[in-house]
Amino acid sequence: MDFDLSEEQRLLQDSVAKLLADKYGFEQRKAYMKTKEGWSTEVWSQMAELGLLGLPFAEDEGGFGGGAVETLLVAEQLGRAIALEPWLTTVVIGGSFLRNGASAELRGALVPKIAAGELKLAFAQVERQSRYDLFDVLTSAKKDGSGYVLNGRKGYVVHGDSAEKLIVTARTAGGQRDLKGIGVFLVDANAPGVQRRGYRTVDGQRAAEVELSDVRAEAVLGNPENGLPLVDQVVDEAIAALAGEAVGAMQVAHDMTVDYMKTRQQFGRPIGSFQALQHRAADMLVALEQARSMSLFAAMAVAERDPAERRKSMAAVKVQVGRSARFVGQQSIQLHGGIAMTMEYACGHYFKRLTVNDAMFGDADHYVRYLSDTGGLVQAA
Amino acid sequence: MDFDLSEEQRLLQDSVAKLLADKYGFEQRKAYMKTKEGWSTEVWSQMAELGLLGLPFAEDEGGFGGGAVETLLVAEQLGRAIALEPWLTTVVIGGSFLRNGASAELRGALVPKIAAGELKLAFAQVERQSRYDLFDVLTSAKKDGSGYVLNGRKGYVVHGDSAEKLIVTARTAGGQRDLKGIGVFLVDANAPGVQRRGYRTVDGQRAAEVELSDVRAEAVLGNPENGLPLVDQVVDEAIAALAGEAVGAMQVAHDMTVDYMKTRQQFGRPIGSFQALQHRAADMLVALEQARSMSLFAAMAVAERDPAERRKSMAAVKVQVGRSARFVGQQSIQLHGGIAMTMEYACGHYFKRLTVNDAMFGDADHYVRYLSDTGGLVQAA
Amino acid sequence: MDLRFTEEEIAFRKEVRDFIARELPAATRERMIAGKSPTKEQVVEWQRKLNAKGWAAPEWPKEAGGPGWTLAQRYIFREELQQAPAPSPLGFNINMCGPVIIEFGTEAQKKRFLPRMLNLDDWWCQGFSEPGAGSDLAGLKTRAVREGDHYVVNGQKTWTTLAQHADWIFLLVRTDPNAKKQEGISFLLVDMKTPGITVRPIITIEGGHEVNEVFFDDVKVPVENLVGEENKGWDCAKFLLGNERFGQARVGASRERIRRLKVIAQESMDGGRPLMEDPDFRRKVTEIEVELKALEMTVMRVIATETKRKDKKPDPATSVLKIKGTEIQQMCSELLMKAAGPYAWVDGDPEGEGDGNEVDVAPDWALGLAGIYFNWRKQSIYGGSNEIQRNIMAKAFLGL
Amino acid sequence: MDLRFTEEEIAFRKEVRDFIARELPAATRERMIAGKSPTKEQVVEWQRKLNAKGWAAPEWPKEAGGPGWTLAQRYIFREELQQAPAPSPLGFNINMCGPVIIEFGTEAQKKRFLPRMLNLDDWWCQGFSEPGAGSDLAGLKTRAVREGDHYVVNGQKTWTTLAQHADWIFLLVRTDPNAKKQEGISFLLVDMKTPGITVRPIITIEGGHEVNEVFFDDVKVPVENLVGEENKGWDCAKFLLGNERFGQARVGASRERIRRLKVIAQESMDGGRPLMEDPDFRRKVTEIEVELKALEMTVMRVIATETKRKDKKPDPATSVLKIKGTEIQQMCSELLMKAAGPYAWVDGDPEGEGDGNEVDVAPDWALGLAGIYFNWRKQSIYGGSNEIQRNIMAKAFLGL
Repeated sequence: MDFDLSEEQRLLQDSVAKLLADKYGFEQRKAYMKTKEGWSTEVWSQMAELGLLGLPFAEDEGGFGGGAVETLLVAEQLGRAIALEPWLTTVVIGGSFLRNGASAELRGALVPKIAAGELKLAFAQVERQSRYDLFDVLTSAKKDGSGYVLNGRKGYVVHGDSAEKLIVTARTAGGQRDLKGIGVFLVDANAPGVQRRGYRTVDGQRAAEVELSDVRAEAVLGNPENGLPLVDQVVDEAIAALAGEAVGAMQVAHDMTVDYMKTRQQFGRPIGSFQALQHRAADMLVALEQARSMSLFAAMAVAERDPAERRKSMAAVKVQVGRSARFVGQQSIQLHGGIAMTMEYACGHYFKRLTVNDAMFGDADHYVRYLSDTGGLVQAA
Repeated sequence: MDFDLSEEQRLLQDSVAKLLADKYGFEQRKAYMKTKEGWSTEVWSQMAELGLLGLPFAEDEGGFGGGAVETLLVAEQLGRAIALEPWLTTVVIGGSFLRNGASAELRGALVPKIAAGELKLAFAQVERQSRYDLFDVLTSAKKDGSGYVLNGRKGYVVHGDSAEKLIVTARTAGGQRDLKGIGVFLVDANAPGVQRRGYRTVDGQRAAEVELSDVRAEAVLGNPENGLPLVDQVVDEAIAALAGEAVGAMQVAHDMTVDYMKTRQQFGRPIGSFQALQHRAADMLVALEQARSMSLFAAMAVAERDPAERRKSMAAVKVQVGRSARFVGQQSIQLHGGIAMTMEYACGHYFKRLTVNDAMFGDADHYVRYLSDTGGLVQAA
Repeated sequence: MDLRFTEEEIAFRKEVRDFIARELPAATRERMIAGKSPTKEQVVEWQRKLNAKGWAAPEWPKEAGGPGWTLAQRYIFREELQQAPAPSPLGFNINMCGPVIIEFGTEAQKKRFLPRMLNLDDWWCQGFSEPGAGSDLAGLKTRAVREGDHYVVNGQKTWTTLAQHADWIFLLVRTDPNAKKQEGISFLLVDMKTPGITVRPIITIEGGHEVNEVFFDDVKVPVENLVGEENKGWDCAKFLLGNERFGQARVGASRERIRRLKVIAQESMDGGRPLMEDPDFRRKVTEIEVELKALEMTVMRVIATETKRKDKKPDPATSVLKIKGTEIQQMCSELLMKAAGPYAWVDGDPEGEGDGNEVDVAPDWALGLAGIYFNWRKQSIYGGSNEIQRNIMAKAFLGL
Repeated sequence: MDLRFTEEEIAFRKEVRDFIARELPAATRERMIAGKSPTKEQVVEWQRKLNAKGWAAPEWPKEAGGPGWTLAQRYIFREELQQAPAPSPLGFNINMCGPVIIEFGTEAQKKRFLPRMLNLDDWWCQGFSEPGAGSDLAGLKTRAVREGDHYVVNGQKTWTTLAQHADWIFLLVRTDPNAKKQEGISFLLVDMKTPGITVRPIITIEGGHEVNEVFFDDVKVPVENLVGEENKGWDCAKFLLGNERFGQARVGASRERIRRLKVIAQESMDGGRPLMEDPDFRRKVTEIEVELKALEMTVMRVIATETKRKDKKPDPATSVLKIKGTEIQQMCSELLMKAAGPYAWVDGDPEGEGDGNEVDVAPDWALGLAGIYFNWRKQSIYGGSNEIQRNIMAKAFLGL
């Protein structure tokens, strides 16, 4: 057991922290939200310079060879800033699809662009009926010559409006909820037949509704007849990153709350002197520390070789982090009182981000059910 | 709407309260527990004198014509004393079976004895596999001439060791979990083939495991081919009484806790001056008041004519009262600290009784499921 | 003892329900079903219909323009409005300022203000909270200095709900800076058009504009607009806050939300079937329904007790209603958001004017549900935070 | 950063597990699986087996008779014992009094007491709590007055666990009644056979005899049995309490309970099928499993931090472990009771000697489960109540 960061890891952590300290004050973030992209192209360029965009790719392919721990470190810092850039979609999700599902040739073509900040990816997976089931896919992919033609509609495509390429799940065979027959396709976001309606989400991010009408895919990622294991793998990596992000956001929400409790006066004394509120803050800390433990577990478990075990572990991560995020988020508002209900105060933005973070790729309730149905973590004896 | 008690109701309440104040101190109760019966035959006689044993029967049959409100009032007082006598089994459950399922002739024979304290009844319903499903019955009743012969095994027959007669559910037709084909039978507890093993339960009451080997029933209660509606009705009346009992017990546990908080000194001040503990006591009060409201609702809803609506209402009662009892019980121990963990201190006995009260005829979780499966209380619109 | 409504009460409920069905504009109802606040125009329109019917102020005495209802009738009326859903009579007018004027005001004040309140000719707002005085209301600092036949008011109020619509504001101000905290406070009525008043919107976390800061810069208020005695305004404030007897339970509103929830959970798919068929989701809904049923009974008990009380002291049971009522409403809002899944996260325009953001990117029923969840976190904060309610219970009920 | 165990640690776990499988008496294991405490004889027998192997005191330094393990090894060892389940080394000897003597005792004390502690030749018990001093431990009143080469002790201790088995007791006594609260306290070792000591059982709510009152009436204690300096006993107490670093998490014990729960929920029927197939029951179990996994990781983090710490101060993270560890254990005990249904309510004899009450009236696996639930409510009370832990966190961690 070793929880120490290597010298390189510490450098990475510090460099991200410094970038965000300089560029991601609350007012700066508000300004980024108001731009067309909804995030900062300048910060994005600097993330490229720091190597954050090539992080998970092999060094000989133009990346930095980072693993799950490096991803966790960066995600936690981005969570602290509730940063808006398409890092999760492009680098974590897109990166995992490319590493695990793309040909060396395709990676050779795309990775240098991603690392340089010139290519952004988005994952078009959710459908109106699918909720959190990755295998619930109605969008169709029909073989046409050597390629595939896609038809269907995807929702909540995070950063789908600014991405140059979309990674789309579509059905090559089987019925709506069959596990087999799902393919993953790379699509040019500006290809004929792609219609995107961008919108802002409640946590200040951007997303798009995407309609696909006879869209020709650029490439296939993984096995077009059985792409679900690839999707599962990618989503599990996303869950590990989301856990890191949530821990970063919870930490700031908690710090902010405790600081406020020390300064806010009511009845002639700081509200932090009231025991009932002290205990609430202590319970928030318990929740935060349990979530932090699970984010570390996530960084390890995501490398588990048995996919079924990996899925169960990541389900447990989702449950703990989601439960903690809900409690810390709600209570950070409650302990602040009215001030945290305002758009002008940062705390509410952390609460909103934590709410959405919990539910991305399935909320805690969803994964409790999944874990229950698959036998839980402890064997009967 | 009228929550006021009538003059008669107030007299009834006062007379029970006075009896229990005289006869049911904590030390007296301990002494009763140590007797062979496990409760006080003297108190039982005095309950008869006060008319509590004939309470729910028609006046012209030797009873006092009390209804659900009178039952609630008595049950609440008995709950305050965590009394051990077989009132629920004999008067509430037995009484309901006789009123709703017996011939006038049978009532004529039994009611005066019950009212005089000379006859005690117990309800043999639970089986090893049944848990809380009233219709899950393996015990068999075979037609033999004009009567029935019973075979099977019943568990957790409350006061089954001291009762002179048992009311037994048994299957006349159908499979283990069929809703039809259940009969209700009156059995002499000393009849040949009846074997009883009495034991103490964790809440200080008495119960018995009962084996029936070719036991001839004395009488049939209700329709032997379709007795489940009768059982449902009786159990719903029992649930209303249990709600009253729980409210009485919660009230005392809460009072005891608040009193202790005012006197117990730690760190040079009464523990009741610590805000975190004050808030816990306030939350206990919320739980208690919500349960009290539901006990009043129970007294009304039990008279509902539509059995399906009645069952749903009583399920809601079980859920609220059970949840409140758990919280109030656990927290009354926690706020006391170690002292309430001892057998010599009354609080723990209230906690234990509240725990069992929740689970009798099904715990809160059981009824959440029942209510969910039957569409809940509010119609979609 | 009988918890049931009487025949007369049941008939009254039907009368109210029929009236709402007949008179409530469909657009108002639909907007409220979607979880949005009615527009100012919709509120005014509805209040005037109620006023025409004589139902504008359920709790007012007959001589002041009220309908002369029993507590049970008032409860039935409010519950029917909430579950329709229809706008309630404007609280600032009918439940806050009006009763204070009826209790403490001069005849001239009554004549001048009450009829216009009933008809919503004047929209009132409440100037109590200040940046430094939240849970500790009596810590307020806004000053009013008497100069001749005017007070001159300087200071700042905050969390002023719908001040942007308001014609008048009722204010707590400090008139004696040397008196102890709760003394030296006065209750003033101020025309919002008076020079020196500035209203600045506060945008809440979901993006809505419901509350405001209100600044007072040498605002001149005629002495005749003082309610009650100078320096005795805390009596008015206590009366006003204590007047909130069972309104915060909002049983009808929660019942309406649960109905809505069941509709949405039927539309929304989960695991290949309607969400409403998921046992865990159903369990959560059932648990709220049970709590709500118990709360409804608790309200009835409070009404029954209140009916017999002669004093005007606030009933400590209102703390139970506040805590449970808001917990239930918050749980409803959370389940509604969860039911909508990823489509709840579209950042709609809470004012509902439409900024094009939400066009055709989500099912209609999903829009705005996350925003309502965020917004409703306020419920356990305002009106005396739920922590303050627990303090009150510990002290007033339990003697701790 | 790597959370995984090393190859050596995995090999060590196997060695421990094999040893337990080989050496643990079946009767001891079965008794513990049923949720009962092992008998005194079983504890002694097992402690001696551990001692023979050199594993009697996982945390002691080698020179005092410990095995010289890393923190990770100690954790693995304890976890394996808990989930076997096997008795842990007797805490009073090994984790409480032993370390105090090692840290503060004289050479003579070490030589005299430590080997007998390791082999459980002496069973120790703890004399800290008093009727008036619970959470406020320093409020203790038991007096010790020096007379020549003896102290004379008068007073009362309570909650003295297993004093009925004990040969020795370690005591906090007040030696200077005029000093401030935490000063003037001394740490004494007292032979339980000394005249003037009376042990009176306290029966806990489930009927068990685990704790006692211990009365001291002019009990003479040789001065050589003072540990550390006179009036400096609070240092020993703080050291002892702070020594509890991750034991209260009891991850292995909870894992064993969950395993047991799954077995029972497979045997116990609900709705015509095994309870384990009920979604709501499974959900509850899953939620505990997740909390337990997170707690296990938190323990690992504490171990990793501790390994590098040089000071002996208690780690405030232990409060997290206490709170979560006890919550999880209490939830396990509650679900076990619920799983057994009505058959959990047979009032068994918790000492397991059998009073005939429980013969053939319930399935074996159901017996005693309500009693354990009741008894385990103590977990959030003792060892510094969970409320005290929150106070510690608010102050030590958060600076509130």
